[in-house]
Amino acid sequence: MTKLCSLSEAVSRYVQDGDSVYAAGFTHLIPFAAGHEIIRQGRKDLILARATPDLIYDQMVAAGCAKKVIFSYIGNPGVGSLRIIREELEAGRLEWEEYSHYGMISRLQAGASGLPFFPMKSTAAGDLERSNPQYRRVIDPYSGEEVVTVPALNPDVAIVHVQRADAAGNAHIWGIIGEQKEAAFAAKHVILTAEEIVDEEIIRSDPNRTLIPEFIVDAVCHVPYCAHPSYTQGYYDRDNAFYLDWDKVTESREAVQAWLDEWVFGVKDRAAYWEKLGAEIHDRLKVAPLMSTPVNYGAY
Amino acid sequence: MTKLCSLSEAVSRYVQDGDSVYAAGFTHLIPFAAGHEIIRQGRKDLILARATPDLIYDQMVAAGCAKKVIFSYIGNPGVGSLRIIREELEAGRLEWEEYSHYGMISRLQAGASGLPFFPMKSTAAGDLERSNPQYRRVIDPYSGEEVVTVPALNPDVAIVHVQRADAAGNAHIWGIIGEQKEAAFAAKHVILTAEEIVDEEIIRSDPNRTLIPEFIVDAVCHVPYCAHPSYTQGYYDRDNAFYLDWDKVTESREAVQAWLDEWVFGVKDRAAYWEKLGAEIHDRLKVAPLMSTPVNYGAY
Amino acid sequence: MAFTASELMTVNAARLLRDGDTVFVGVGLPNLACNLARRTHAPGLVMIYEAGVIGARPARLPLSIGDPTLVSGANAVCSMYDIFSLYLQRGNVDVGFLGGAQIDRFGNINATVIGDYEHPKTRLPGSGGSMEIAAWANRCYIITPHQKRRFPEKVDFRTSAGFLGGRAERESSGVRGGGPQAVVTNLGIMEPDETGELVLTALHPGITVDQARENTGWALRTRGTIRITEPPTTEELRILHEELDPQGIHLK
Amino acid sequence: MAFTASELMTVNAARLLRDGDTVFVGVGLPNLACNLARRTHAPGLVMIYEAGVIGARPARLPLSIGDPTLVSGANAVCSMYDIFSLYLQRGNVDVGFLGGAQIDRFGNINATVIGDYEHPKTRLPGSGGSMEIAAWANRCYIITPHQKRRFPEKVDFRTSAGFLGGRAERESSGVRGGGPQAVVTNLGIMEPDETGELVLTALHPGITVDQARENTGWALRTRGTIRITEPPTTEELRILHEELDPQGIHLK
Repeated sequence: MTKLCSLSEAVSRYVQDGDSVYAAGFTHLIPFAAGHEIIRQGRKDLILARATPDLIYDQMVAAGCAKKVIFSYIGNPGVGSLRIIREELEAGRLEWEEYSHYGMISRLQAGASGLPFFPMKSTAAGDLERSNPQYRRVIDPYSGEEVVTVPALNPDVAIVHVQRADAAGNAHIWGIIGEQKEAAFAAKHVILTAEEIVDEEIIRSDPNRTLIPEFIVDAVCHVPYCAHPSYTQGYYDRDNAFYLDWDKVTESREAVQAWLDEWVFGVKDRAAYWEKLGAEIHDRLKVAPLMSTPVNYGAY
Repeated sequence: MTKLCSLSEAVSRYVQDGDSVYAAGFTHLIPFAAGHEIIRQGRKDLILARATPDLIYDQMVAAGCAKKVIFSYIGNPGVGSLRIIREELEAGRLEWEEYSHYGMISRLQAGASGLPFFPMKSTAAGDLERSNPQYRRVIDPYSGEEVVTVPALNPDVAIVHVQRADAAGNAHIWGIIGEQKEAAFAAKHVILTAEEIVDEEIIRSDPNRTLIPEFIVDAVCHVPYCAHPSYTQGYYDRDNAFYLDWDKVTESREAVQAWLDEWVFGVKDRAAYWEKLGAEIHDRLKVAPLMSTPVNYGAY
Repeated sequence: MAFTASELMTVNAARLLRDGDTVFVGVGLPNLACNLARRTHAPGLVMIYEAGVIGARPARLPLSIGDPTLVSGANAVCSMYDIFSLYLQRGNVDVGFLGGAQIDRFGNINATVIGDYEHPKTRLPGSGGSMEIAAWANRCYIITPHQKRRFPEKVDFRTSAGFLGGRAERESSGVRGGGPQAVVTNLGIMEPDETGELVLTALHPGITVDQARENTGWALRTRGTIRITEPPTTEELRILHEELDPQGIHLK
Repeated sequence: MAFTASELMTVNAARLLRDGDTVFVGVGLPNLACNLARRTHAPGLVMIYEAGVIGARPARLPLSIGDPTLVSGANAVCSMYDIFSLYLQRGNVDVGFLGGAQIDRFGNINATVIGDYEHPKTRLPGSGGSMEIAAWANRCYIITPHQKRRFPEKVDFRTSAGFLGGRAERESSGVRGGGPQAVVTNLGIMEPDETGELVLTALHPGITVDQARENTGWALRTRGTIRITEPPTTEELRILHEELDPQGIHLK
């Protein structure tokens, strides 16, 4: 059954004010186009969860979409700070809940598994555990020692960008796979964006590559270049210059607003955004092919 | 660094009397050749753990290698009973420890993760939990409800058969992947057997396909047809006639001993065993190719 | 027109499936039933196998739960840990099929031992995945021949939860699934009543209530008017014999 | 011959790695140090990135921890859950590199806030993976410039465990890793003594003990004879500048 629709429809249908949202992807496949669409549709009071908020949540916070962030690392990867989120946190204008990467990912893993919590070995550091009451402890019933726990995270909606999917939502992902699968299984609704919509025979030719199966997916959106300025392995490179530029843009709120006006509100969708980036950037982000060696599944 | 050696050397070096052994593979990639080599080398008092003991453990128990089995389903898949293990259990000559599939796999997952236990939701069935004191309970610190726990399983040695590996032990697996990765990470030592030893460039052309990385592997053995009478996806079919035959062979202990004499002690290694099976069986188990569609990683 | 026990059970099990159901499939009759449903009224059925295969499209009759034909052409393959946690425990499975050596009055299943657990008279294969399927699938169906020894008042060992000591006990246990919804036998269909007790609700053509009672280990009650099942249609039989089990491996 | 701070730190960090080590690598100087070690005395170094990349063979200088060049040609890629559980928590990581805004006398690290947690003066990025790396890697190394504000007596927030209040406290906590083994700065190297306190054990050529003391927030003690580090060799500098960071992005 096809679930193809525009990203605008998908956001309109599955992202409501006040929802908890997990836009997945650890540095790779970050669904920027979906974040921009959420900004364009003016969503408010969202709870934005991501291990690494990255620029996507900095932009959404700047646009006033969020009341809270849940994270484990709020940096601009390879550059420095996320100035907007940092300023909002320092000013007490944004709620937050903080974990380590492993704590954050364990929350998703519990949510995806249908478990109420996940255990982790103690790290002895202590201060974050004391600062966040969601960190708790249980006694290992075998050794009698304490393990640390985090509660399941079950976002209202997960947004997952993938390289290729069929119209029903079976999705192939490769390269860094971060927490894509866990976020999709943990969430109540899943919006899938894909660089390519392919025939189901392509997907079925390599079922071990399918990390997300159709029946947990609500909407499938064909959104080439969705991940810019992050990247899609094999499709285009990370736009590092953009990450450096954002650091400058966010030195002033006026510049941020101007940027949003031009690049989010000023374009109707990702295709227009990509077009607007222009040939020079397109060229700079191109990557030469490097193909995997196929495997034989056998015609049983 | 190459870890290539013969299966005979690998078993001699890494499987000792009294060891706990996990020969991995859920119906697929079962390392029969390694089981036979363990029989040939006369190992005793092994603790044999597997979700589904399958014929491999029935044969090892028949040969007197085991003092205990740990399992979640002791059937001959698609056929019926595993007569040898069943008789030994009924006669009280074999120790055992029993779980459900999920309990068994959760034990491995805990062992692989370095955690002392893993939680599962209650299934309410109760009797197995009461019969096996390794099942315990902890209170979910969020809801106050009980969850069931099983302790980590960390076998002394895991034996994992794969389609292709490089000489250092980086391994590609596809088709049913069962608990191969978890068994390898949980174990203290890992013996890898492979249908093909390939150049590392083949492995590196598709890193997402690598379920087992070299640095947890102790020995890499080139053993084509290692999995017969189970199968290797894309390489040969399951020998269903063998599974049906074993049911008949095991009607008498004399027939079992004769089988072991002929097919285990009577051949020096898997190459000789495969040769002895003969052209008719080779032909029957052949499979036509069905290749995966390659993916583009990009030459970054 | 007479039907074999396996034909009757398979066709009636297939009819219990709904289009769009996600089914945890076993080999044998449940596999035939699912493939029959997919070829008739439920083209959108998603078939999941405990070996970790999702959306299988087997080109031949799978002979074991891990048959390679299930993998080639499937939508997805995942690890056993994932299939039990992300799919089953998470609540992504609508229907599970179960069998067992004994099924009792409240639909509890024994697949572990006949006799005492420590010193069994007969050692059976054990739970495999059935403990979790019985607990966490939204609906469970049991397919089994109707014999007195298979339907005792109380199972020797409770491998998988039906309604435990009654529906209220299952509900208070907090397990997510709805428990057994029907037991399809060669004589008819039993369904749980409001207390969770299995009562006779349908008979296959030509079978009597007494025959069902004689083959049940507890005082089998009936509910309302006993429905007579529709006989297998020519088309259903054709699909079973020509497309699904041409060698007659499961349909004897 | 004078060396820049980043050259000194990178070369001295590289020399702490042993052939065959499995290293959890960060971007920036640790990445340069690992690649330098692999091209000199430690060809068997296995580089793991928290993004889930194992045995990376980057063709260019990775600009972020998730750079696609880390993936193409790597030995394996796995999920974040797997990298933290199967690799780090399981004890498969020999070496972790750490940094932070503050490192205290017992090697505890603050990467979370300056000031009060609820009302921070400066909000820093937070733990990321460093809480687990500091706890579970067999050996940890810290690379950071030597400045008084970076080396307070006690960190404002203990993001990652060094020796806590002293070596005995870390040992009794039961965490598996050995804790910080060395802090490499632009002035020299500090190592923990038997109590877990960081003491000065080496100075780079031309640096004095007093310079190190002036730039440390506690009364920095020395241990035995202070070793003078070997200056970066021509070959080390050549590899760094020609092969690893030709554009001078990290080596300023």
